[in-house]
Amino acid sequence: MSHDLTDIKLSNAQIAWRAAQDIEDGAYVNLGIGFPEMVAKFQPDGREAIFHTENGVLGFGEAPAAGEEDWDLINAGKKAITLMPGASFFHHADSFAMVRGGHLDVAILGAYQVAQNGDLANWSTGKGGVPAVGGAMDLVHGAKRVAIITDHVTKKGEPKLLETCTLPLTGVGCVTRVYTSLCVVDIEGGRFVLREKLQALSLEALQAVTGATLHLDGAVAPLTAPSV
Amino acid sequence: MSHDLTDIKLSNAQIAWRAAQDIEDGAYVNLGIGFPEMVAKFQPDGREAIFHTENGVLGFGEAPAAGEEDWDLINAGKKAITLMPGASFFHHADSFAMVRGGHLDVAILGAYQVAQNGDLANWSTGKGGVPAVGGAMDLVHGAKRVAIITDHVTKKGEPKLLETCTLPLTGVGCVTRVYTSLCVVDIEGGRFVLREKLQALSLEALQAVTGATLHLDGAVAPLTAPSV
Amino acid sequence: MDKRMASLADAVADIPDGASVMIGGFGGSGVPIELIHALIDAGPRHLSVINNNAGNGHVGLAGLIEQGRVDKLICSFPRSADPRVFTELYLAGGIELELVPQGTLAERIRAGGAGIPAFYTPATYGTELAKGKPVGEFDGKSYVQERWLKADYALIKAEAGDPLGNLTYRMAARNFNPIMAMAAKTSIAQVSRAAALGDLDPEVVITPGIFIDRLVEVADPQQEEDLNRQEAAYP
Amino acid sequence: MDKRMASLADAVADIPDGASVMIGGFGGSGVPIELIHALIDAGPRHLSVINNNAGNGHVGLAGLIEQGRVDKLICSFPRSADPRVFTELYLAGGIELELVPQGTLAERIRAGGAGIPAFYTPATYGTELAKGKPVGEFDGKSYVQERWLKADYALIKAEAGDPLGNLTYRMAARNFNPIMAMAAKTSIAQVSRAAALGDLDPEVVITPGIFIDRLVEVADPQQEEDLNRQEAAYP
Repeated sequence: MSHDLTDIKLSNAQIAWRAAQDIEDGAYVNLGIGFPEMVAKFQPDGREAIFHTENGVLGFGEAPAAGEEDWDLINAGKKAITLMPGASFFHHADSFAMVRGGHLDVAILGAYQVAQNGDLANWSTGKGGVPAVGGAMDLVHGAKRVAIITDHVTKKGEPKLLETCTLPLTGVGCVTRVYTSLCVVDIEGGRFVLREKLQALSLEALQAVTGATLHLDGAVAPLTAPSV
Repeated sequence: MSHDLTDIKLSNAQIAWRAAQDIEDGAYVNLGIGFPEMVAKFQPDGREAIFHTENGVLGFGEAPAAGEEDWDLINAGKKAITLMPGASFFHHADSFAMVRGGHLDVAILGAYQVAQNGDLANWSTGKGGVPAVGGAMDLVHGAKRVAIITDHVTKKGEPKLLETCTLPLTGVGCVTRVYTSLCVVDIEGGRFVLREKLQALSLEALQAVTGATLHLDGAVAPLTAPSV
Repeated sequence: MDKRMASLADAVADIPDGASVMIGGFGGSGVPIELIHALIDAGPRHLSVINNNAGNGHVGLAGLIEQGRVDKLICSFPRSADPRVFTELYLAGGIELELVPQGTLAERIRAGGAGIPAFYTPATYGTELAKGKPVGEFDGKSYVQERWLKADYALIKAEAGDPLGNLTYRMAARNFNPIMAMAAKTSIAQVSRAAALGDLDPEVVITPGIFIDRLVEVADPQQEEDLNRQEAAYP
Repeated sequence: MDKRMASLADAVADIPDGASVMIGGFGGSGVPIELIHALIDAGPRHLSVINNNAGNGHVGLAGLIEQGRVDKLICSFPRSADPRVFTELYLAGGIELELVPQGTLAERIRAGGAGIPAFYTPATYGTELAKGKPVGEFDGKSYVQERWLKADYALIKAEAGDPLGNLTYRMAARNFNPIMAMAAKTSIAQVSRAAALGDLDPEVVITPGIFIDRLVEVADPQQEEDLNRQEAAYP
């Protein structure tokens, strides 16, 4: 990847901030473990999402202060959490009934690769080692919106937005929107439709680091995020 | 049915009493609505079964005194009940998970007809009117023992124990034991095996009011019940 | 977010003609009588109703049927002590009945809420209620394939509810209510006690608020058994 | 009836070689550490274990695996912060892994407990984890058929338990415990507090006693996270 893009691209925190702006007040949201958990920090003023974690908690809040952890109160990433008023506990089958049954408004996950038809690869690098899937294959089905947050390219500079995924799939045709370090694209009718891009970046430069055609459907808004 | 049998046959209460003698201490038991509910009254001293009702109560007790009914605390027959210590409430899907999942030790139901292969007909007379099935088709599957209590013949004197049921089936091959007003039979290998009969009744007289061959497998014990 | 509605009328106002409506309750326990009466007042017709029973007397579901609002009933036990309303209409060919064994009804509803489009159950195998349904054999035993059941609306009765829709129930009035709350696009609960946010212990919430869209307090709810003893009718 | 056992050793004494054992917990929450350690002491080999994870450090499930007692693991996420024990054994070909998505794992266990031999789920459709599984189309969408999961034994951690086996849980330590309790022939619970008969409110019982066969009090249970911070090992 060129030096230019590294300079201008959004940080992970900024990508998470951008994704957070699309979450409605009162939305039920599941954030994948790791990077996506950051989205919770950036809820706009006056909006309050209700966060779900696969291991049986609805309505959890921030991490407790160090030393205040209760290891019976953790999220799917095994990190200690706290409760918001109106929280509830339930067992794993009920928790995935929420997921699979279409009750979540948004699931936000990371990705190795996303294809233009909405296929997602985010669980296996296909390289051996110990395979682990967790809840990802369930989360990509059921939530009303499945959004991805990711750097636009891999650490080696290879495109993550592709015509077809080459890594083992997590789900078929499941992704509806992708927030990257360079742009926001929707997946519609088997195509990537560009909605926002960094202003400093030309469409040509963006297309050059994208593995499938970026389609236009009306104006492309500037992608901006504060320093967070 | 001959006058003789009417004189010697067990009453419904006595049939229920006999069925109750086979329920182990601590057994989880579902009693069908109507006549089978009577079985609960005749638990032998020192034994305590735990009663399940489809509408989401485990560990209920006798009916409350008249005027003490709480209509949020009823059994599957919509009769008011009370709670025993150690009771619990649960929703209908969990309730039938107990039934279908093989967690009940005994289900005791009434019958229109029972066939020698264990087929049961107890939900429809096939005559039109409003059909209603309730929980019977679930209860006949899953309980470790499905026992029937019934008069030996219909009100018209026709056999209820048959080679093949003629009425619409509730379940296929599901009954393991039948307690009638005249005898106790097990269903084994597609045959009725006679275990107990009223002493005043000859095997020939019993066979004459039974619609399938009664097989013998060792001694036939006397069927007795106190005046209850 | 606050899911509380100002009135029963507001809570059911948008239920249109032709809607499918799950109604909680078993016999008279857990029946949202006031929500059903508000639905009678609201006036939609050609409803498909999913309930374990067919109502009793002339109130609640029996009242709704008596008003000619229900085209189809999906239930396990439409026969009851005082079944005149449904029985007469059914025998006159005025209402369609889909008879479903109680455990299958519960599991189909739960499957609808849990995103399971089909499952296999031993119930009905070899009986006339299995006619036309796929059969599968697993580990040498035969089972019938059943489909999920969903609805446009669910009318739920609960004991306590907070503004997020977290619910508790009262004894055997729980029955079908929690699973119907999961299986409808819009789930509407009447609660006997409005709890403040944070008042319900997260350990004892039976229906997490994610399954509830609207709730309305009915502080002293009517019980079907009492209404029928009084020979009440609605409207 | 009294399901209380005199000791942890008594509670697991009959678990034989080759048994399938469900073990509750997610990460360290809700893991019945003391029951697992009693199982290590009891000595059975060639176990099939069903758990969401593969253990951490050298205690609990990781300890059981380290002792070479587990031939096969069915789980969703065997990778973790300190996965040496499982990882090394797996990469050396010393243990079989059946990888199941977490929601499918939960639903298969629930199906085992509920007598549902098979069901359809959207999860894994079109992925390599669906290989060899039947596919069904419902309402124009494709689903994968999954089978129930049962076990010979379940090891459960609960908060309070009465002599009939009625259980409550503590916060997110609930996780897989209630559904595993339903899906095993013999379900064994360790409870942090032994409640007297009648002490648990019937409204707040999460696992009705019908699903539990044995229980034993472990008043001050160890937590995996604490043990691993202390770099503990068992035995």
